[in-house]
Amino acid sequence: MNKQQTFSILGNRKNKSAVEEIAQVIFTLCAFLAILAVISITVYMVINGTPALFQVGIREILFGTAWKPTAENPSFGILYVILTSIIGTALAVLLGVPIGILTAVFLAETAPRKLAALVKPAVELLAGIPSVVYGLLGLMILNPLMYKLELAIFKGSDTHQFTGGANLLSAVIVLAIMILPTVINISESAIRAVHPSLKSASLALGASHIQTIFKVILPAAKSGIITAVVLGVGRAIGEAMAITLVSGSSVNMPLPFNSVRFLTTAIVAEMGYASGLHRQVLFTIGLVLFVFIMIINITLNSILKKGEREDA
Amino acid sequence: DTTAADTTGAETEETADLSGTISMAGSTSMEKLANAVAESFMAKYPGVTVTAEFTGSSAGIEAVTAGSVDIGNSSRALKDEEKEAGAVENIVAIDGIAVVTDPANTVSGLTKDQLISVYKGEVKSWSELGGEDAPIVVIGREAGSGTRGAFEELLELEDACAYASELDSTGAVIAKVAATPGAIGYVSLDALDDTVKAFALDGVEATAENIKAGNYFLSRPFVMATKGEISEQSEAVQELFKYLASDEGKQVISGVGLITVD
Amino acid sequence: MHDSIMNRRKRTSDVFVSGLINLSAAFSVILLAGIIAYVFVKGIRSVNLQFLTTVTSTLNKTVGIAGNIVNTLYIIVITLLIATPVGIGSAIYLNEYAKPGKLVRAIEFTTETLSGIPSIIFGMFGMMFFGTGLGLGYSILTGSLTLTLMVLPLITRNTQEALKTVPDSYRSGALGMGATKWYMIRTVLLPSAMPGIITGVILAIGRIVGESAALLFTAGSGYLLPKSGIGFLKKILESGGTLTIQLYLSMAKAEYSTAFGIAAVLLVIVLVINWLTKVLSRKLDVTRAE
Amino acid sequence: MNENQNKIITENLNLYYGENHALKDINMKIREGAITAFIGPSGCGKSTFLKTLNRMNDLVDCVRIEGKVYLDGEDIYDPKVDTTLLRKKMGMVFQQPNPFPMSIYDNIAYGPRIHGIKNKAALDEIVERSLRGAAIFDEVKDRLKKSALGLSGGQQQRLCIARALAVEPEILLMDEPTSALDPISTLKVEELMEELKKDYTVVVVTHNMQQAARVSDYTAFFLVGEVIEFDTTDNIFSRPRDKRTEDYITGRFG
Amino acid sequence: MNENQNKIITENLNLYYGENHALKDINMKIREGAITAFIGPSGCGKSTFLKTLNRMNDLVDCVRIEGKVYLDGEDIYDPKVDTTLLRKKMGMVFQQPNPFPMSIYDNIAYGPRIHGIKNKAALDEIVERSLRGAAIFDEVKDRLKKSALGLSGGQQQRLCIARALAVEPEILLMDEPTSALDPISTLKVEELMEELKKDYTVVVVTHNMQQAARVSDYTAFFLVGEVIEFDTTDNIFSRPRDKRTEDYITGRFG
Ligand SMILES: Nc1ncnc2c1ncn2[C@@H]1O[C@H](COP(=O)(O)OP(=O)(O)OP(=O)(O)O)[C@@H](O)[C@H]1O
Ligand SMILES: Nc1ncnc2c1ncn2[C@@H]1O[C@H](COP(=O)(O)OP(=O)(O)OP(=O)(O)O)[C@@H](O)[C@H]1O
Ligand SMILES: [Mg+2]
Ligand SMILES: [Mg+2]
Ligand SMILES: O=P([O-])([O-])[O-]
Repeated sequence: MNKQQTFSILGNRKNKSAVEEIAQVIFTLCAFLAILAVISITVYMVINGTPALFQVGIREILFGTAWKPTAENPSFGILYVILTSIIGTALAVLLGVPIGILTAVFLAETAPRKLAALVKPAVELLAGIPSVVYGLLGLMILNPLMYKLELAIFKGSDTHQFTGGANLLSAVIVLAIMILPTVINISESAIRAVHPSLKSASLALGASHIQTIFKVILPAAKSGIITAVVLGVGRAIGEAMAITLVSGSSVNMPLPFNSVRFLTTAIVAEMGYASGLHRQVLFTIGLVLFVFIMIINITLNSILKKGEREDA
Repeated sequence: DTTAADTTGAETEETADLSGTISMAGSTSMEKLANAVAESFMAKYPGVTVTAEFTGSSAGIEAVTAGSVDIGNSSRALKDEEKEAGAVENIVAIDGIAVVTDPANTVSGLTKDQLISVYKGEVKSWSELGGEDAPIVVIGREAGSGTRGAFEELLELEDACAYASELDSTGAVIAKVAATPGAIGYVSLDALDDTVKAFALDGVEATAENIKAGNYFLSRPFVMATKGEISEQSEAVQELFKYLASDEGKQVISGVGLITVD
Repeated sequence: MHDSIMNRRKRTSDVFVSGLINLSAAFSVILLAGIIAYVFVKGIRSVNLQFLTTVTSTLNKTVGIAGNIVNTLYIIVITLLIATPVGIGSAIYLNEYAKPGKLVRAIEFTTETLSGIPSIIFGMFGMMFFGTGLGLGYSILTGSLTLTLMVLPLITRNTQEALKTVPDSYRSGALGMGATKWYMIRTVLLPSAMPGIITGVILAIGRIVGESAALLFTAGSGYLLPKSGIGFLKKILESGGTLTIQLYLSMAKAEYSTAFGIAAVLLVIVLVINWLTKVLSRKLDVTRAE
Repeated sequence: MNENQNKIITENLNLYYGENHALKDINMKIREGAITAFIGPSGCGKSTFLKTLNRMNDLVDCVRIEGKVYLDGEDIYDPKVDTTLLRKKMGMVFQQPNPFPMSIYDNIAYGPRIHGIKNKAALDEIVERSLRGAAIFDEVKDRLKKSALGLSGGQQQRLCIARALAVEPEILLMDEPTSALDPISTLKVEELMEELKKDYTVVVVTHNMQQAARVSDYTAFFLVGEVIEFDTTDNIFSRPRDKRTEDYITGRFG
Repeated sequence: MNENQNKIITENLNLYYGENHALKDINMKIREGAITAFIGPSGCGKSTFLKTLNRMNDLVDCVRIEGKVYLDGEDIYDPKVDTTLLRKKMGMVFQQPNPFPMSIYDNIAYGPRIHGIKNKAALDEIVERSLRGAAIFDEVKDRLKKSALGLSGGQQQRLCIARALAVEPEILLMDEPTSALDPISTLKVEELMEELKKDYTVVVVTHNMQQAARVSDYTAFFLVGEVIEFDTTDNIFSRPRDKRTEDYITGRFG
């Protein structure tokens, strides 16, 4: 063997790492693009959303309950809308996330291989159905069913306003269905990424498959599942087109059988036709929604990710 | 003022010459009209490109006053502050508003007063209107909708309606009414289909003829707003408005189920 | 001491939880099969050659969505061409370059925030920033840039999660042989993270295809076919409504058969694109040994 | 305990990974209360055979198994078998250490908790006893609540031994349990095996001939999926009947 | 090659994992063209020390290093150092086999490709030579295009050795390269080390005292982060100066 000349480890560093440096710069730029986008959107929201707050009054907007934007004496109270968004989103997430995660478990762990191979593309397909279609289906199928229920429950009631089944419950169900693909897909790939040796270790100790899933696999996939939940919640909060159609979209207290309006629907429904102060208030609603999302993210981050940091 | 021969001659000349683009943005309800006008106008003047976006009336008017489009489509009359901002209201067509219910409803006509009390929430059951004992589900459009604006204005119901459901498009109202027993809603006349049943109001059927004759009282204007008077616009835009006022243009307008203005 | 192993009884909690899993799965599966079937059944009648190959003519009273199909493909491709590299790049930065700490958490946080902003706000912002600000007007490019912001979180977070699950021993293995970091990322990490990246991309495709509010204000609603030749490139700077925009407009006019026809076509397109994405990724996957 | 009783019996056991015929016609009787060692060159099927005994191969996709495996006279591939009971009975230590991504304490307590032990004091006691059993207690007693992933290679392997001991199996299957251990820890683990032998049946895969000779009562020599010779360790090492066995143990192989 | 030249010199090397002081004041001179063995009980810092030599510890988050490490007289912790060049010079085989999730061929070709070899024929030749060098060629020659993850534990470890050889480093750092190997393969790897010694400097961590005695020229004995004794292997095994070294190599430790 012919020994190669010993070379210095300090040598020709520059040209070699040019590619490296460029790669790193590019990746850094990419990451900061996200921040830049959020900052510009934030600035945009604040610039457009704050004037109305002062013009109408913070209390009138945030704690008022009457939404009459086009009246002679307009009032812009969105308390009910805020409450609806909080309650509606929370319920949808409580319903959709467990079903989504359990379905992901089914696909990744317990389903027969062939069935999983069939269902997976279908779930992915579900993610591509426009929300208007979900809304339309809700309007044509879910609402009439709800109306039957409504008629049965409020039979003979004088005070109840019949909504034809367009109510908070319908919106919650549609939202829950809409976040399913996000939650299922992301959770499933997180579960599949767990190293098989962990599963072997658990099974070899005499744990059942179910115990292994819940005590080892899901905790090991936790980070990915949290991402699934966060993105799912984001989807639920941000969705508008579908629930505009099924929730009734009238401003009311968020009770199960009331026709209700969410923050997003408040914006979407009227943005195209609103003008002047009305339009500015819609931007204020956008701002409220934005703050709302921030709060939810901060909460989710601190609740869900706390455990993660403690483990380390 | 010109002879037939002259017109033809002028037209061929213009057809060859006229070029440029015309951009419109605005009302979703005016989609059919805008696309029909664009298509026929472009067929006539191949050198011109007409584009239409459907972002909502206010967004359209804002775009035209901001100068980013040539024409802002609005399915409602312009507001004073919009006019102050420089938008000029050019009414190009009239749309009727039909009041609809599900086909199974035994009630087939309403008086104006009945309609008002239904929408105010004073009458809650069809039995009070001579129908079956079923709750009335009151459907309307979102605040700011041209249809809703016209409906409430004509019935003097501004902000007095007790809606059970406020939907954001004509199609949604029709679907909802069709799927909900005992529902009542109002929709643009040109979108009416047989999944729902239109009420006769004060004994008058909702038809283009009746509106034109002034017998049917629910209608609203379709506006193509410009920034400044038509005469200040580009040659192509001026020609478009001339076209809309011509017989050929009027045929296009009535072809999509709208009523022409005279 | 030897108790029999022939005692196949199930722990009640296991039975209960399996039941829940199966119930959830059945719910999801039936629901999704139902929705897909419903859309197809309602839509298939409107789909014919004319529907697929021509554009709507209000004058001739014919309906066709060829222009919208082309626009949809434009927007998917352009958005993914921008969002995928940027999303993966930012995930790589966060996972492989940045020191874990406040900055990383800040970026993760903003990324997640981005995912919760309603699309209408993206739409207004995109119109203002790309459309008016950069002067791109109503165009496919404006729409794609706006959607890029919307789908970035999906791709970034999924890639990041996938990178997290790649065992460190792969990293030390490659670096220990003198691989530069970028080389190691390219040849070992990215291929191992491919399934996660694909999940992100597929969700992004879903989001792009299903979007209406954001596109209405940015990409507009043009439905004509691009002119051939240079017009094919110029189309990027022209207004173009996706299938979903057209679906929304049709629905607003109460033309349900057209709306469902479009939905059915959309489903087929999504199915094909998802499949293509997987095939493509398998081609790119250098780690695949037969 | 009956030293002469057969704890595990395999009959004409064949295993295929897809096309690859990895185990060929294995007939083996493993004695209760004894230590049986498997030796043989790398890739000859030792791990594979070990995994068929507690049905861990069920997890591998393309695997096909023919033949019978009896544990205490019961066919473990019978559809009626509860694999969790089977695996509780047959503890296993894998060739590559695979601690769970949790604290050291939770790693050990995992098995007992699975099998229903909730009591804190009882768990504490099991954890300490198991860790001592695997000769690692002193090294980790101050960091029981820290992640098990921060341990050195050898520490991880002993942790996995401790984890297997914590469920008190009847049989312990060990796949090269001391390959990453220093002589002292190895000695401790070997002593532990001797200890366990009193109550348990131990099967151990090892590359260390001396270890096999030192600790085991019976030795099986594997070669490309076949058991070439299976006998008392004494016989295998002093009077091998097969030329290949002799070559292998004297290092003259290949 | 100058046998008496020092290839690697460490001066007062200290390393901390957070609070844990894992290496204490290590001063060591590693001779060029010799085999140096590190022995010591599990968790004493052998792997950690090995990793500081090619800066693999840079990857660990909470690690802090003080002191100097010179390679051919150049400080490897100098900011100007190109770690990829450093690591090309210092091949490494890890304690736990870590094949990449690609084909066997691509695993071996990985290093050469990094360093610019594109030519198919040249790669083929390197792959075969490296696999032969690690005594695994015959076992895998028919499945070079198959995934490396389907190999048995010992096969994986030899694959990793082959992978390290393929980049032709000047120094080979091996962390228990034979722990999962049968005696035959072990012997082959040991012969390989002897062979390599002619051109390369080899540093090997081992738990196998016999192995250290057999193959190495110098031996360092580690204990809880300290180097207790570092000398020629001869001296360490026949005339240890420190009581603890003696206890350890005679197995009387602990
Ligand atoms: N990444 C890490 N983080 C924290 N502590 C670590 C880490 N790696 C090793 N240690 C600790 O540093 C000490 C030395 O570990 P090292 O891996 O160097 O031991 P070793 O001598 O190689 O042992 P073995 O022979 O068991 O592999 C041990 O106490 C170990 O727990
Ligand atoms: N999951 C698998 N898929 C395909 N082939 C496999 C798989 N596991 C093992 N094999 C093959 O089966 C044969 C036996 O492997 P096994 O792991 O049982 O060997 P071993 O005797 O334990 O070797 P070592 O001492 O190196 O661990 C080998 O040729 C191996 O490559
Ligand atoms: Mg093995
Ligand atoms: Mg080590
Ligand atoms: O015409 P509108 O859609 O505004 O009712």
